[in-house]
Amino acid sequence: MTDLLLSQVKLSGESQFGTDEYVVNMGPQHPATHGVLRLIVKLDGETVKETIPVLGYLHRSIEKISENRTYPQCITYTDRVDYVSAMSVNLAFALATERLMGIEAPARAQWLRMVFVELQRLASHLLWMGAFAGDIGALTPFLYGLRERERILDLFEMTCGQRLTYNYIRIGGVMIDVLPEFVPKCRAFLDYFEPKIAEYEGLLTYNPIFLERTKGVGVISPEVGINAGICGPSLRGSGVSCDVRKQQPYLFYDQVKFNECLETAGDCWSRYKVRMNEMRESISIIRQSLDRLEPGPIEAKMPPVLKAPTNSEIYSRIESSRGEMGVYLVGDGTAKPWKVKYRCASFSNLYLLDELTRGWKVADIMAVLGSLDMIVPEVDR
Amino acid sequence: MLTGENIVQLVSGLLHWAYAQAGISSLAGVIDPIISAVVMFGFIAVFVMFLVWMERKVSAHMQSRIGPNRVGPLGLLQTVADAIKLTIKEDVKPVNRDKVPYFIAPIVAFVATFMGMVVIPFDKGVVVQDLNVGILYIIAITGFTVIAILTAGWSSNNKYALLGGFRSAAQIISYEVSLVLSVVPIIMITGTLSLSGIVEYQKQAGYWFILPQIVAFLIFITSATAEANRAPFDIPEAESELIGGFHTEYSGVKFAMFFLGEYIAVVVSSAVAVTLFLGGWLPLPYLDFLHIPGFVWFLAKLLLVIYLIMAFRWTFPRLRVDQLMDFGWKVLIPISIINILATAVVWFCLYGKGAQ
Amino acid sequence: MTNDELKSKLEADFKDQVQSVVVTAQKELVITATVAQYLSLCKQLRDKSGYEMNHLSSLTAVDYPKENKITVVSHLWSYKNCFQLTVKVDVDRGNSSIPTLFGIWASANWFEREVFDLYGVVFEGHPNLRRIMMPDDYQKFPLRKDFADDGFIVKPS
Amino acid sequence: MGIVRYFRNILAGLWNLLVGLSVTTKYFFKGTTTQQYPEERLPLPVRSRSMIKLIYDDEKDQFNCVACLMCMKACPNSCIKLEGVRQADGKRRMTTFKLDFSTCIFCGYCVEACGFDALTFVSEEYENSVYKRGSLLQDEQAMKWVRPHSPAAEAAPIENTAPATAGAQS
Repeated sequence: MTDLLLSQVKLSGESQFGTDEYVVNMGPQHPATHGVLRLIVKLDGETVKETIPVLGYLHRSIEKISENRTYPQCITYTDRVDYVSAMSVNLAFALATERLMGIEAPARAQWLRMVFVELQRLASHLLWMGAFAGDIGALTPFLYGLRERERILDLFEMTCGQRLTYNYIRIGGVMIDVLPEFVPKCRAFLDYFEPKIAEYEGLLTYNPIFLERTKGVGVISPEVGINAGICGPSLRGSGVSCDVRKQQPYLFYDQVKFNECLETAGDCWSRYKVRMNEMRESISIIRQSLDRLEPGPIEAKMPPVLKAPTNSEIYSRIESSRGEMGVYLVGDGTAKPWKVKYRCASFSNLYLLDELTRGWKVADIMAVLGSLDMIVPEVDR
Repeated sequence: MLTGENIVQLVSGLLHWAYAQAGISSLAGVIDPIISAVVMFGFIAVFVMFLVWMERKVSAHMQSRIGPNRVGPLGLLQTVADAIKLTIKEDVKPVNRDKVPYFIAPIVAFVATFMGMVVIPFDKGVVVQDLNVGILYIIAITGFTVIAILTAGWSSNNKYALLGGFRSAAQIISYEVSLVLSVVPIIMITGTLSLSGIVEYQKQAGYWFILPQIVAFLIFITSATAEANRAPFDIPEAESELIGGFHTEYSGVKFAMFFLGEYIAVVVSSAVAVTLFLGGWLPLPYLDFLHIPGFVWFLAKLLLVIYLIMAFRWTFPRLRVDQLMDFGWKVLIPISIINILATAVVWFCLYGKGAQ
Repeated sequence: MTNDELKSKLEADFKDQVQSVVVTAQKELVITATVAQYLSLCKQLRDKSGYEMNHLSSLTAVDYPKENKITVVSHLWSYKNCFQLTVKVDVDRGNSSIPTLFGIWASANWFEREVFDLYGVVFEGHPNLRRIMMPDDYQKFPLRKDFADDGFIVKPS
Repeated sequence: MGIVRYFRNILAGLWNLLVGLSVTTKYFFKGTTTQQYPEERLPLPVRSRSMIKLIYDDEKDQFNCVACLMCMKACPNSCIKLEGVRQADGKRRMTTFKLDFSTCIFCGYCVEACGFDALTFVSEEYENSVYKRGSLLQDEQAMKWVRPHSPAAEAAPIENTAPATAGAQS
């Protein structure tokens, strides 16, 4: 990296008044990078010539640590892979381990998982909406998003005792059954929350400034998007049907009715709209799941020590809030995984940042970065 | 009856009596402006502190928060505490700064905007200097801010600050045009450049200019927001892109001066908007029997306009720099030119040669 | 299409281009190939009708120090046909080198950089093979099993 | 037509700006949702994983812990250190118990693994900030907690219903 920066210092040899690239080092501490992402941005005036993401500032070697932990202990680390959507990562790891060991979680646990993962999707999208609007310059939606998110976190805290890193979805079931008052409270929240989405949309969706900033900015064409591994809502904004919940149903997603939200333009506004619509779909999924919630056990019968079969491996995917979340596990017959790999949506989505911002203005970096819904711990792991 | 004019006469009478007692009556021409400047400075300092508090309260309540509420009743003294903190804070300076411009820039930013206050009529006769070219003066003086901001951005030796300075230069110069053009119809109608004269015209005409000139009012508010570097036109200091823009490297008192300057710019442009479009110190129609002093009306209208500008800031996203230029040159300026033509045609049809 | 049908289809279509096609106990379809077969196999998997594995879901590696090999594992997914394939290639631990998939799936760029960073597998033809997570001047490959952890990793008692 | 569209766009833009302003104005006149923390304290849910405590049986005048080391094995961060001795009556008793809260992530595995009702979460005590890092290393005296005898508090914060696999692994 130093070479790269040094090369900018040299003056152009042809003319005494040669122009240099204007290299701005955004991050690791920068208000718009949502954490410790560093971007080296080469500018020509206001126009971006190149954006080089420098990763690794939040690399905590979760995959290496997980190799030294038992399978249940790994779940505590999955919370930290994507702390904004910890339930999803819990679920991804739990499902992968269950498939690796041939464990089947009981129905109540599955429905509960669906309720919590979709609630988590709401919470994550709310935070994303606020951060995205903040990147673009509207500061108020952030507070509105957090206000509603607090209520979701209250529901989580009531059930599992934590607000951010839940460790709730476990191998073979869930940690603890919900309280009797959970279901009515959750329904009350959904009734309260549903009209709020229209309010956010009133603030943003057709605001002329918001439209100017997002329409036609950062267009991902379907072919490029698929080829570059973009996934989740970011790819659905380009009109590619890629929802793992539909394509490779896990839990009971094949038993609930919901639409896969698609937009066709592939720009920041489409990605925004997809996520706003997904919130409505999530509400519908939670309602259906609550309807189907019946008493029963919440965890499968399991041996006291979980051991994976020798030379077993599994690649299991779920649709987390940010997109496709894959967990690759290799078992070696012991209680600890031989290899853990988290395939994170943020990591693959961030890859296209350079291409999307090239030739655009500085402010568009923030719009594109925000619309890709990137979480730095998930990028770096 | 309590009016602003009476108070001014009383105070100036007292002063001149005091001069006579002290035997310095011949120096009245020198001391009077100094005293009015000091009074104006004191007023503006207190008012801006109130505005900062108000902005925090307004934004807080818009966002379902409470806002400052610890220092003083309702947190009113919070800004005083912040001002003290900024004053006694260490002044962190970049090593490779350009020393003289770096030092001068905040002073220019503050003084330039503050000088605009000189011609604002708070009430009939309550004005520091009632220039007969008041509008011209204000537009000329507020144009100085761009020099301050560009100097600050350049001398800070910081890439974000430089970008912010450039953006500011482009922005303020573009929006100056539409600002002036939106004022032109008023000048055409009234035939005067004096702010007091314009208010007097509205008094005689019996209507405020916001009614026939709503388009000009909207353009003026928009351009004034942009002139003051306020969101949604705050691209020179866009914190999600440029950290702090031109004042990234400023701290302590120097930062406070930029901050103060920004708020004074808001006050000045809102005051001009009130004077031009909302009838200045004139009472609301049918409410003049209340005998509320004119400066109270003026301040009430001023706060209303400032609230509007604050509501803009906390509701709208920020424009991109090229879109800002597009908006200025392709929307505001054409419309204000059309507005000028339309005003000219309509007034010619109504009054023949012109209002005079 | 069930995995077994797919397996026989794969075996028919890629007879001498793969080493083995296995359906694992976890009901996953795993193709094992050699380094020489790897690139053309992946290209055909992407382009051949009936497969169209247009999504490289993940690319990683697994270290097997006892067998002195590192297995590069790619997980492919077809958005069109909705099935998953795993492609495994063994490379030598000491002198690991494997062609890059960047020309087939652009998403392989960062995945391969990560594998290079953490395992030291060299991807030939990669446009920008630098470390991605660790500092540029870092010498070790942390996810290898023989990584001396310098006491950074607390092992549970 | 271009001119008509030009003006229509401007008017539509103005209208949508007003829609946005109406939302913020509505909340401007609505109440706030903030809690003033040090003065207003919300009761935490009973299941809240706020602080780990060692249950002390004041009738028997001893800790419930028998030093079976299950919590130590369950802990993913190995932040629990404890020792025990076999007493004269043949039963094991805990002698020292140390929990390093600077590495504890409050996952709850230790509480779930405990089969002797010796560890518990309490929801009342959640202000865990300290001035010195050293004071995060708590011993059995700092973590001593006597269960209140009121029936309302009998419900344990987290019942021991979690997967049994949480502990019992090495």
